[in-house]
Formats: sequence, C-alpha cells, structure tokens
Amino acid sequence: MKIIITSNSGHDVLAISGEVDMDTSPELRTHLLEFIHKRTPLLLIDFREVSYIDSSGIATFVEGLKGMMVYGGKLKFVAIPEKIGEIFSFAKLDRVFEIYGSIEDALHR
Amino acid sequence: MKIIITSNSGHDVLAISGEVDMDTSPELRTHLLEFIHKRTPLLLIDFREVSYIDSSGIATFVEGLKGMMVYGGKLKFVAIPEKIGEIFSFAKLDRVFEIYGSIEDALHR
Amino acid sequence: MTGDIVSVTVPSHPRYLCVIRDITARMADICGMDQATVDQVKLAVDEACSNVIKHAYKGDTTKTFSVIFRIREKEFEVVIDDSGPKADLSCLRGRDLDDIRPGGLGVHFIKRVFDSFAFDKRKRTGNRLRLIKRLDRGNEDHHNQ
Amino acid sequence: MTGDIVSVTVPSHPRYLCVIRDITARMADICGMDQATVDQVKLAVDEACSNVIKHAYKGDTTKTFSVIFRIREKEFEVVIDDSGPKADLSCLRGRDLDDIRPGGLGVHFIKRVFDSFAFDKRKRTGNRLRLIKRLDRGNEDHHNQ
Ligand SMILES: Nc1ncnc2c1ncn2[C@@H]1O[C@H](COP(=O)(O)OP(=O)(O)O)[C@@H](O)[C@H]1O
Ligand SMILES: Nc1ncnc2c1ncn2[C@@H]1O[C@H](COP(=O)(O)OP(=O)(O)O)[C@@H](O)[C@H]1O
Repeated sequence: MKIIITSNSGHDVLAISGEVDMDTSPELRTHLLEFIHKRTPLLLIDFREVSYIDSSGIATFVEGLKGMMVYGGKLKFVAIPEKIGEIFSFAKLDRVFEIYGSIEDALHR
Repeated sequence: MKIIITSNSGHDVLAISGEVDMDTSPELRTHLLEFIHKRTPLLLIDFREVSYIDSSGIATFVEGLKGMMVYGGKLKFVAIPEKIGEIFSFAKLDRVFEIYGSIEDALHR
Repeated sequence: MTGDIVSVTVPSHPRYLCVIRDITARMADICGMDQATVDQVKLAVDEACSNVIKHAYKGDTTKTFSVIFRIREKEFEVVIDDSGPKADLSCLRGRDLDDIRPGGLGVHFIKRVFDSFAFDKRKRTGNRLRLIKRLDRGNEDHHNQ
Repeated sequence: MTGDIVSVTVPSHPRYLCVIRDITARMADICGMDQATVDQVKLAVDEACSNVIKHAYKGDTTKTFSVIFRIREKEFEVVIDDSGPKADLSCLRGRDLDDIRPGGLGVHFIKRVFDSFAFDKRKRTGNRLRLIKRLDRGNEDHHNQ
C-alpha cells in the first residue's frame, strides 16, 4: 500500500494504491486520525489504484467515518474499482459511505 | 497463458498473453510445430500481453526458429515488454531473433 | 490434480498475509474458479488467517501458522492450523451487518464463499479450521490455459 | 523480520510453479529488492524448481518438493529440497550462451542474481539446493509501504 495526500480545489484528497490489509491498514488509520485531529471538514479518499481491501481496511474507514461525524466532517469515497465496491456492498457499507464516481462528482454534487 | 491466432494483411499472428513457463510452453510448442508443419513463410509472435517467460518458453522459441529456418520461414517477435526483452538480451537471443516494435514495423521493414 | 496438496507455513506477522493471499488465489484459479470467486476465496482465507494472528495469537507476531490447500474431485479444502489456545466457539460470530461498527466482518466474508466452516474438534492442542468449497467444474482443464 | 522463515511444499507438477513464483516475488519484495531484482529472483527460483521436476524427478509429477525462504539481516536464502536421486554435479552447467540451442539457460538465470548456488552435501537422501543472495538494504521498512 502507498498513500499520497494532495489537495484538489482546496480539499484534502487521500489517494491509496495497492493492498489495504491487516499489515497496512494501521498506516491508513494514522493518516485518518490526523485528519480527524485537524477537524478536516471534507476528506476525499481516492480508491482508483486500490487492488485489495480486507475487513481491517474496512474497519479503519468505519472508525474514520465515525470520528469525522463527531464534529460534522464529511468523508467521501471516489473511483472505487468494481471488485472493491462489491466488498463494500456485501458488507452493506455502500449505504453508509458516500460514494462518487470521480473527484469532480464528489465536489460538485 | 492464452494463445490467440489471427492474421494481419495475410500473415499469421500468434498473440500470447500471460505466463509462458514449463507448464504452459508445451501448448505454445504445439502451435509452433503446426505452423512449421504447414511451412508458414512468416509468423509474427505478439508479446504485448506476456507477463512472464522462463527458459522453457525461450527453448520453445529457439526450437521453433530452427524448425522454420530449415525451409526458409521467418519468425518475427513483436511488442516485447521491457522486462521480457531483458531476459532475451541476457540470454544473448536478442541477436538471434528478429525483434520489432509493432506488427507494422515487422511487416514493412 | 485431484488429491494434490500445497502446504505453507508462515510467521504470524501480518506482513506475510499477502503471501497466503497469492497462493490462495492461484490455487482457486487452478481449481477453475472464475475471477470473482477467486477474489472472494482470497479474501476469505486472508480473513481466517488474520483471525489467527488477532484472536488465536492475540497479536503475537513471533509464532507461526500453516495453511494446507487440497484440491479434490469436487471440493477445494483449506485447512488452517495454529498453536494458540483453543478458540471459544461461542464468540465465533460476525456482527449483525446492519450494526455499523468497526470489526465483525471476517466471518461473513468467509461464510459467503465457503460451504463449510468448522473447527476440527479432534485436534488436541491449537486450532484447526477447515474450510470447504464445493467445486462445480465445467472444464477440468481450465488451469492449462 | 530477520530470521523469518516461510516454507512451502507443492506437488512436482509444473502447474504449481506459478505458486512458487508468487511466493518468491513476495518474499523478495519484503526483503526490499527493487522490481527488476524481484523479477530476476522470481525467474531464478522458478528455474531451480523446474530443474527439480525435469532432472531430479525426470518429469515424474507425482512427487513433492519443498522450498524454504529465510530472510536474514544481510541475506535472502532459498533452500529447495527434493527426494530424487543425487544430482550428478559434473553435469550441472549451463550451455555456452553463444551456442544457440534450446535448453541450458536455467543455471545462468540462477547464477546471475544469486551470489551463492550450492548443493548441500550433508543431505543424506535427495538433494538440497541452497541459493543465497546478499542484501544491501537501504530501507528496512520498505515492506511496510
Ligand atoms: N481464529 C480464531 N480464534 C479465536 N476466536 C476467533 C477466531 N476467529 C474469529 N474469532 C472470534 O469470532 C469473532 C468474529 O470474527 P470476525 O468476523 O473475523 O470479526 P473480528 O475479527 O473483526 O472481530 C471475533 O471477534 C472472535 O471473537
Ligand atoms: N536439480 C537438478 N538435478 C540434477 N541435475 C540438474 C539439476 N539442475 C540442473 N541440472 C543439470 O544441469 C544442466 C543445466 O541446467 P539448466 O541450465 O537449467 O538447463 P536445462 O535444464 O535446460 O538443461 C541440466 O541439463 C542438468 O544436467
């Protein structure tokens, strides 16, 4: 897994590539907690290059979402590959997370 | 490994995808021997989708080339990915096989 | 192919879960499963091995565990052996999927793709989890592609 | 990580070489090798295992062989064990690279990336080939990416 943090139109974007599993999700968690600590109002997660996610990766995002909801922050998922999306929908989390096709969609809709 | 045989401007093209190894090279060999049996004058091998080749795959091509040379047939390699090309050059076979960037190059040069 | 066994032993560190995933995906592919099923099986075995590290070993990364893959005529069997204390089977249940909280998904991922999920009670020390998926093979020679 | 061992046993059928390749590539990656080196190590171990099937077992696909990967502070070791007759070490030589013919490349692929290639003479029955590659690690935490 690799994480790259950028900003798009002034909004934070966390782009992940590779495999999110029990080995790598602690690093993802550290980043999410930092954004929560800073009370980031909107955080976009770019999934385009994610090749794998397991339940520890999902748990990390559930924890992150809950942390952001406390202060009214928004977490938006972008460009989820089909096989990753399938996992979210099986876990009934496609209704919990806000999911968009692109960063543009996430910002303007 | 998957093999697809097509023709381009009347010439036979054998396109390989995936891994050519000790398990799969016998299937490649069968195809090459068929072309040799038919005395195919020019055979293009499209490497674009080859992700791996080992010494048994290379041996299969050396055998194929020798079989075609017997009757003056031509074997041309096309679109070899960098990491596959590196293996041919280490084995000093980039000087033995005719290698082209594209099918167009192989046909018109 | 029928009866073929592949076995692997790795340290109980999450760093090696990717090794197990790779093998699992290859074995599922050799059995002729389609890509979506291969992906589900890969996730399921990863979850079962994560649980060994997390629950059986309580995060101790200095142990080892083994995974055995067996391809039978009509089933694909995965057996995971650890040397941890006996699992309390009464806890072995995923969360309600509508109860949104971190955790509790692994068992669901395992059960959706494997037809059988059972700890082997005959094992004296440690745990042996046996996962079985029935195979419905149209084309025995798929792996030869 | 130092001292970690991963071991795998597979049937002596070429169908399972891809499993060995996957594990090899992952282990080389975990050691922090760059992609080009990972690819060379993968090819080398594949060639060594192909030789077990081809030479030690003379194509018999009903045997098994084992591969053990060990990550040490400064080296990556791969040990391949078979139960075939003792290899005739006098034959163990690749062809002259200028002598273009099928075969004879495997040993070259192994020796270009591994610093040591040696059969363990202490082994009583079967063969044990030990391959060692020195590690020059800039960044111990590469695998954590
Ligand atoms: N290998 C195991 N050994 C002991 N207990 C286990 C094991 N696997 C699962 N469990 C129990 O089953 C519960 C549900 O597992 P799971 O669905 O994977 O969710 P999670 O691991 O996130 O809690 C765990 O919380 C644990 O109590
Ligand atoms: N595991 C082995 N057991 C016995 N002999 C071997 C083994 N590996 C290699 N050899 C010998 O070394 C020679 C060179 O091996 P290699 O370079 O892999 O080429 P090839 O296998 O194509 O002949 C082989 O022809 C064989 O005689």
